[in-house]
Order: sequence, then structure tokens, then C-alpha cells
Amino acid sequence: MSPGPSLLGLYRPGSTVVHRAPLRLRMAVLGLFGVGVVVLRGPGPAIVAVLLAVLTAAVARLPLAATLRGLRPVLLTAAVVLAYQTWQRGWPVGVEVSGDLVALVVAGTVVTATTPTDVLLDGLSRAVRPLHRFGVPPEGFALAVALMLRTVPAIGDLFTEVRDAARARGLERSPRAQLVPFAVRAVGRSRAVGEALAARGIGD
Amino acid sequence: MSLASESTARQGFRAADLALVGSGAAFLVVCSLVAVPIGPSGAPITLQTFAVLMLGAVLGSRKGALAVLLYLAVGFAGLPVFAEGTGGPATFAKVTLGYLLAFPVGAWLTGFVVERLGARAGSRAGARRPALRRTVGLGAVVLLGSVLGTVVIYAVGVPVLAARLGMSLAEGLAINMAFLPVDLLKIALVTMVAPAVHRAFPDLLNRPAAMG
Amino acid sequence: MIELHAAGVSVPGTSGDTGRVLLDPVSCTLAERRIAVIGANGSGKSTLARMVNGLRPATTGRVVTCGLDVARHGAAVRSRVGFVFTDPDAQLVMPTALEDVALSLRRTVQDRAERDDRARLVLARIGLAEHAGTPVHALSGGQKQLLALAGVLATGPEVLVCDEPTTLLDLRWRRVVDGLLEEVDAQLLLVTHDLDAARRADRVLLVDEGRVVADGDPVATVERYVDMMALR
Amino acid sequence: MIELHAAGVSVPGTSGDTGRVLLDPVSCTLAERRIAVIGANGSGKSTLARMVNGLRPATTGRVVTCGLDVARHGAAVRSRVGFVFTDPDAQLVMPTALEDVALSLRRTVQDRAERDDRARLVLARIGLAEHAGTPVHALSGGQKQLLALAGVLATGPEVLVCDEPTTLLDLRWRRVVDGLLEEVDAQLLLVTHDLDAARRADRVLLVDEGRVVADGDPVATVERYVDMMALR
Ligand SMILES: Nc1ncnc2c1ncn2[C@@H]1O[C@H](COP(=O)(O)OP(=O)(O)OP(=O)(O)O)[C@@H](O)[C@H]1O
Ligand SMILES: Nc1ncnc2c1ncn2[C@@H]1O[C@H](COP(=O)(O)OP(=O)(O)OP(=O)(O)O)[C@@H](O)[C@H]1O
Ligand SMILES: O=C(O)CCCC[C@@H]1SC[C@@H]2NC(=O)N[C@@H]21
Ligand SMILES: [Mg+2]
Ligand SMILES: [Mg+2]
Repeated sequence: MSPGPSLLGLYRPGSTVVHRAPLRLRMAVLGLFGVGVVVLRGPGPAIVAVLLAVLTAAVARLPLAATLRGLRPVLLTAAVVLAYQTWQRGWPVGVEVSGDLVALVVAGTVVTATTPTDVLLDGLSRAVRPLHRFGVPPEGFALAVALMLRTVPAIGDLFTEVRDAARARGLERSPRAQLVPFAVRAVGRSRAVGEALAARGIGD
Repeated sequence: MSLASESTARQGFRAADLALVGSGAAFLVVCSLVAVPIGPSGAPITLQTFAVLMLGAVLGSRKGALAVLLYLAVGFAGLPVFAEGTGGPATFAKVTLGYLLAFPVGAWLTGFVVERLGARAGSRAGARRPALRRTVGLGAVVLLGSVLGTVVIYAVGVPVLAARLGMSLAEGLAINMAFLPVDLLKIALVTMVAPAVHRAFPDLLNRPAAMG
Repeated sequence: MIELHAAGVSVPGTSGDTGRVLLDPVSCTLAERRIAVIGANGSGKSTLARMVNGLRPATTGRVVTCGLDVARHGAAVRSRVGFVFTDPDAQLVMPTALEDVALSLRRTVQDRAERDDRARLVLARIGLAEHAGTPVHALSGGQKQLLALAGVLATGPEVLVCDEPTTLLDLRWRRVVDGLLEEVDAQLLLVTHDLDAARRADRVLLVDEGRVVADGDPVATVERYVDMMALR
Repeated sequence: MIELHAAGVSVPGTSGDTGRVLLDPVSCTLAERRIAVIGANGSGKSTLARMVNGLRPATTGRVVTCGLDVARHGAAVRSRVGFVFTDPDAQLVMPTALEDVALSLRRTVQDRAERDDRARLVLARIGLAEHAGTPVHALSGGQKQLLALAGVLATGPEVLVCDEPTTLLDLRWRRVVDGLLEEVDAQLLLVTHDLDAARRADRVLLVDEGRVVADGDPVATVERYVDMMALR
């Protein structure tokens, strides 16, 4: 398994108004929008919400094709919910539920796509720093995130290795012979990493 | 042993915890990549709960929950680590939000059960028993823990799913039924694997709480 | 007996790049009892070794091991071919030493108690008797490597492929393992950086940049390798 | 400077068994620039090496490294003692090569940009300049070991402990790493199975079955080891 582009994040660089708005403002608007969508009932507000969200996406210049690709599962769900609810409870409910779903996801996607992941992670890092008092080491969060990113491909390799080893011993399809050594090695590797961190004076 | 040397040991554990938590989160990421959409309810079958229960059962309540929280943090921050390559604030709008938010609780509860009952099953009563019997004892505890963990995940996940889809709880439960066979299989796998890990690393849960 | 018929391995290119040839097609019949494979890091030795039992399927040509087409009868081939990896951690499947050896015996010895006894014997032979119940991860690197080898030998393979099995061993255990490999009642394909071991083989393949560049007399081939590396 | 005052390691017995002595108490002062530790598999070499920086705390006696009591000032000791493991994979903790070196510099260089520049210099010195942004995962074994060493050297350690740093490498990379270790500006404690490397040291410790059985002149000690192993 390769680290691949899939872990590069969902950020779409740009310099639109939306991109330039402070992160706090974007998050606050998203929160209010979420509350509004839930509180205001009926198909009318739902449709308005969808339009607002799509408009913002357009202002932020999200690439249409890529965005639609990312939204495909949600759109599919929304379509089925629309059909199911229209059949069960009538079209107003169908439109409201599916409209709310789409509006929220599109709005969320706008914030996601206009905020670099590392900005959010840095923000989080700062936010958890006061936890120092409870024993979470300062910079521990950032380090844990880096460690996680480093370990994702290693876990893929580990799994391939273990599977190969099981097959080489003629244990072709034994979940036990594959999962047990995988888990044991994953823990063993983490321990070695922990030792190496300690040896490098990190986390002390 | 002197106080001083204990403090050294504890500092070693900090790095060790960090490594376990970071790797645990990575494991959950990899398990999230495996997603099979079933029906269009918007909730796919994934290996996430397998990872969540494993993390609790293997790392214990505290580290298990921390690993899951780390995963949620990077996911909400924008890395596409949730099911079907999603992530970022948009996740708050997912119909599966409830399951996600319940994951750390599920890991914690599973770990809590294993820690509380596992020590007894694994060492005291089992000190003179053969390894196999000891494993069976621990297996039962892991089974209990992962069933409870799964129940917690459902308890939060299903109502949120139903609410998001504008459905009744009964309808939500009906959708969730589709996951049951696979989720039972995952519980069985955790029950098989976690005790073996503890046999390989007998001190995994007995370690004193670190970072604190 | 291992037959390679224009067998090679390449990886398909992902979006953008054009893929890579890991091993150029090679044809030969390996019938000697002890065959060594040498070459620099990344030259393709492990790829060749893995092709023999189908762990890394040949993408062109055909591989026939123990008379069976590897592509078609992979599982059957792997049950006759023992494979020892460099990294013993990869291959030790069970939590404790005894259990790991016992697992290998599962096919041949049905009775559980007898299996454990046999496993204990195997452990004793490699000097790990007292470590029967030791968690595998607590063993030293060399001890793990011995255990991995023992687990494979316990299955009584027809062909034994070893991918650098002595890297972690000290003088004495290296000798023990060399001795074990010498006596073993199987055809041996040994990937190694240990040039003395290679010289003792009956035939040596030299791999470089994904090609088998020399094949034949051990002493001459090893010398060629040493000269080649000196120039780099 | 490493001082061992009757320092030893044993593991407590778990339910049933009585525990084990991994390393008998040993007393000595290691002041030479290059010290090698040799011995059979499982003899206790790694245990000794880890005791020096407190990774494996001594359970009896006292270890004083760089003038600091390891039991009391573990963190301070580890910030002055570099440690290189056999398997570089677990030792590289950041996603890319540059970040990994930069992580080592965190203590000494506050400014982020300057830290990156310094890390780039370090990479250039070991010939990995072009790999600054390469995911660690994609580096070869030899490159990983170099990077691990670079990350440790970047902190300017007073003492460098290496536990079989070249065991997993081929001839070429072994030479590169050996060369780097030769030049290193720190006291070196090298655990190795490479007897040539041991002979080049200033002092050699021979460990056997958890005891330091010989200590002194490199050539004589290595010879003793070879004789000892021949008898087994
Ligand atoms: N899936 C893959 N995709 C691309 N390249 C690969 C893949 N697997 C292996 N390689 C490359 O193929 C080459 C040959 O690898 P191989 O493991 O056979 O080398 P080796 O001779 O065994 O080296 P070593 O002595 O280090 O074990 C290497 O350059 C390796 O990086
Ligand atoms: N936690 C443990 N419990 C029981 N035995 C242990 C533990 N850790 C290590 N040992 C044993 O201690 C002995 C010394 O191990 P050590 O790793 O120091 O050996 P080594 O000399 O480095 O060997 P190698 O050359 O194979 O790396 C070994 O027999 C090992 O099995
Ligand atoms: O969006 C996400 O990442 C969360 C998906 C949650 C899927 C739930 S977890 C319990 C149940 N079992 C499955 O296999 N899938 C669902
Ligand atoms: Mg190889
Ligand atoms: Mg060692």
C-alpha cells in the first residue's frame, strides 16, 4: 500500500474571499448554518440552504468535477432518501431531509477545501497544549500526527509481509495465521519506535 | 527500586505510549480504507469497528481511546481518513457522524472491560493454568468487552443515522441490521487475536499509567 | 528442481510513470543441490527467490517448481517449498516459540501432545529448549532467526528457499545454520551476502540490476561479483 | 565516558518461574574512543548497550554516562548519547527524510526555517540531499540506516551507541556506514558481529552468557572469541 496522494488532504488552494476569510469566521458561519438547517423545518428552507451552500462553493471556485466526485456517495444517499421518504411520508419530508443532507455536506466541503490541513492541525495542536497539565506532552499531538502518517504505509507493508510469510508456510487462508502475527508485529514495531523515540530524547 | 529510577522508567513509557497511540491511529486509518458500500443508506461496511475494538482490547482504555481520538482529530482537520475518503468539517454532516463520535467511547469501554476483568482472567486465577486455558479466559473477557463496545457504537450511531435520514429509530435499526453479521465476525476476530497479542506482550496492560 | 522459462517480473506503472522491470526474463533449470544467489542490494535477488514459490508471481514466462506450474498450483507448491525470510519477525506467526514450531507440525502430526513433544525436540536441537514458553519478541535477533529456520525445516520441504537467513547470526550459529542447511534433505536456493557460503554452493547466480548476469562456477562467479562491486 | 559500577540486569520471574539474569553485574570504566562489544547471539550485548543510556534500566548497581547517573537523569543522558538500532525502520519516525533530521534538531535549534536549513546540510553531508522530501518509507535499507545515523549525529552526541548498525546492509552500504562511523566525533560503543570492525577498535568487550568474560586488547579478545566459538 502506498502513502499515495489519497492522504494529501482535501485542500484546494485558492485566493477567493472564502479562502481569505479567517478560519474562525468560516467555522462559526458553518456552525450557524448547521443550526439553521436543523431548526428551520420544511422543504422551503432546505432548498434555500442547498442554494446558499452551492453558491458559496461557486464563490470559492471549487473545481466542479473533483468536488462532485467527492460528493458522489452523499448525493446517492440523498437521492435514495428523497425517494424513500417521498414514498413513506410525502414529498415535503423527502425534500427537506435530502436537502438538509446535501446542504450541510456541501457547506462542510467548502470549509474543508478552503483550509489547508496543516493549518487545522496546527490550530488543534495549540488547542490541546493546555492539556499539558494532564500529562499530554507539549508537541505530543503534532508528533503523534507525524508518527501516524509515517506508520500508515508501514502498516500496509507489514500486512503484505505477514501475509506472504503465512502463505510461504502453506497457511494460505488462515485468518489466525495472518491476523495474529500482524497484530503482534504491529505492537512490536510500535514498541521499537517507542524505544527509538526515547533514545532520541523525544517524549522525555 | 528507588523513586529516581522509576521516574526514568516512566519517561521511557511516555515515548512508548506516543508510539502505540500513533501507530494505533494509523491502523484505524488503514482499516477505514476498506469500505464496501451496502445499499445507499450512506453507511458502508468498513473495518473501522474491528480496529476500534482491537485498539481498546490491545492498548487498554486510555491509549485505545486516545488513538481513536487522534484519528478523529486528523479526520475532522481535513485528512480524508474517514470511510469513502471523506474528512474535514464536512464530516459533521455525514449520516455516520454518530458512529464516528462513538468510536472513542467504544474503544474505551472495550479496554476498560479487558483491563478490569482481563487481569484476573489472565494472571491471578490463571497463574497455574496452562497457557491455553488462560487464553480462553481472556478470550471470554475480550468477547464481552467487544460486544459492549459494539453496543455503544450502535447506541449513538443508530439514532444519529435515523435523525439524519428523517426516519424513526425502528427504521434506523433496520438499516443497521445489515451490519450485524459483519460486525459479529469482527467481534470474533478481535476475540481470537487480542488474547494472542497479550500472550506475546504479557506486560501490555500491566504497565503503570504513563503520561500522568 | 526449479525450472524458469523466460520468467520475469515487472510492476505496472501507476498513473504517470511507465512501470519497472524488477527482473528481466530468465530461463534456466536449477537442478543442483545447493544454489546460491548473490548480488547488490536492490538487484533483484529476493524477487527471484519469491518467484520460485509464487509469492511474487512471474508477470511473464513460466515457473515450474517440484514439477508444478507455480501460477496454477501456487498453494501446492508453497506446501512443498520452505521459505526462510531475512527478517524472522515476519515469519514467526505464533506468540511463543513452542507454539510456532508446533504450528508447522500441524500437517504431519495430528496428536497435540505428540506435536508439542516433537516441537520441543526441534527447539532443543537449535539450543532454544529453555525458551519454549518465551514470547517470540523477547528472543534475541539471532534466536529468532534460528527459530524461523527450525519452523520451516520441521515441515520437511522438498525445496528450501532462504533469503539471507544468517544476517543476524554470530559465528557459531552461522556455522550451525550452515551445517543445518548442509545436511538438509532438500534442494537449497540460498540468497546471501555471505560470499564464503556462496563459494561452497554447487552453482551461483549473480544478479545485477534486475538481470542474471552470471551463472555457473561458484568461485569464478563470486570473484566476478567482488570485482564488480570494487568498481562502484 | 561510560562507567559501570556493578551494573547488571535481570528480569523478575513471572508466575511460576524464577526470573533470569540477562547481564551479570559488571564494573568497568570505558574511556577509549572506540569500544567494540562482541559475543554470541543472546549473550547480552544489546542488553549491555541499552543499559548505557537507560533504555534497559540496570536492576542492580549504577551506570554513569557522561558523568550523569543514568537512573536519575535518564532524559539528560539520552540527550547526550546517540543510539543507532539494527533495524532503521522503527527508528525513523517522521514521514519524510528532512522532517526526521529536523526532529533531532528541535532541542538545539528553535527557529523552524533555520532547523530545516541545518537538516538539509546534514542530509547533504551523507549524500541524501536529493531525498529531503522523499517519504522515509520509500528509501532503501542502506539509505534508511544512513538517515538514522544522520538523525543521531545531528544532535552532536558525546557518546554514540550502535547496536549492529550494518547487519542488515550489503557490502557497499556497509562500507559507507563504517566509513561514517570511523570519522564520527564521539565516543563510540559498537555492538557488532563483524570481527574486522571489532579488531579496529581501541578496546573490545567479549560478552558470553550474560557475563563480560574478556575485556581489553582488540586482537587478543577477538581471537579468544573465535577460539571459544570453535569449541562449541
Ligand atoms: N512493488 C514494487 N514496486 C516497485 N519497485 C519494487 C517493488 N518491489 C521491489 N521493488 C524494487 O525492485 C528491486 C529489486 O528488489 P529485491 O528485493 O529483489 O532486491 P534484493 O536484491 O533482494 O535486495 P536486498 O539485498 O536489499 O535484499 C529494488 O530496487 C526494489 O526497490
Ligand atoms: N524480557 C525478557 N525476558 C526474558 N528473557 C529476555 C528478555 N529480554 C531479553 N531476554 C533474553 O536475554 C538474552 C540477552 O539478550 P540480548 O538481546 O542482549 O542478546 P544479544 O547479545 O544482543 O544477541 P544478538 O546477537 O542475537 O542480538 C537473550 O537470551 C534473550 O532471550
Ligand atoms: O463515516 C465513517 O467513517 C464512519 C462509518 C461508520 C460505519 C458503521 S460503524 C458500525 C457499522 N458497521 C460497519 O461495518 N459499518 C457501520
Ligand atoms: Mg532481498
Ligand atoms: Mg542484540
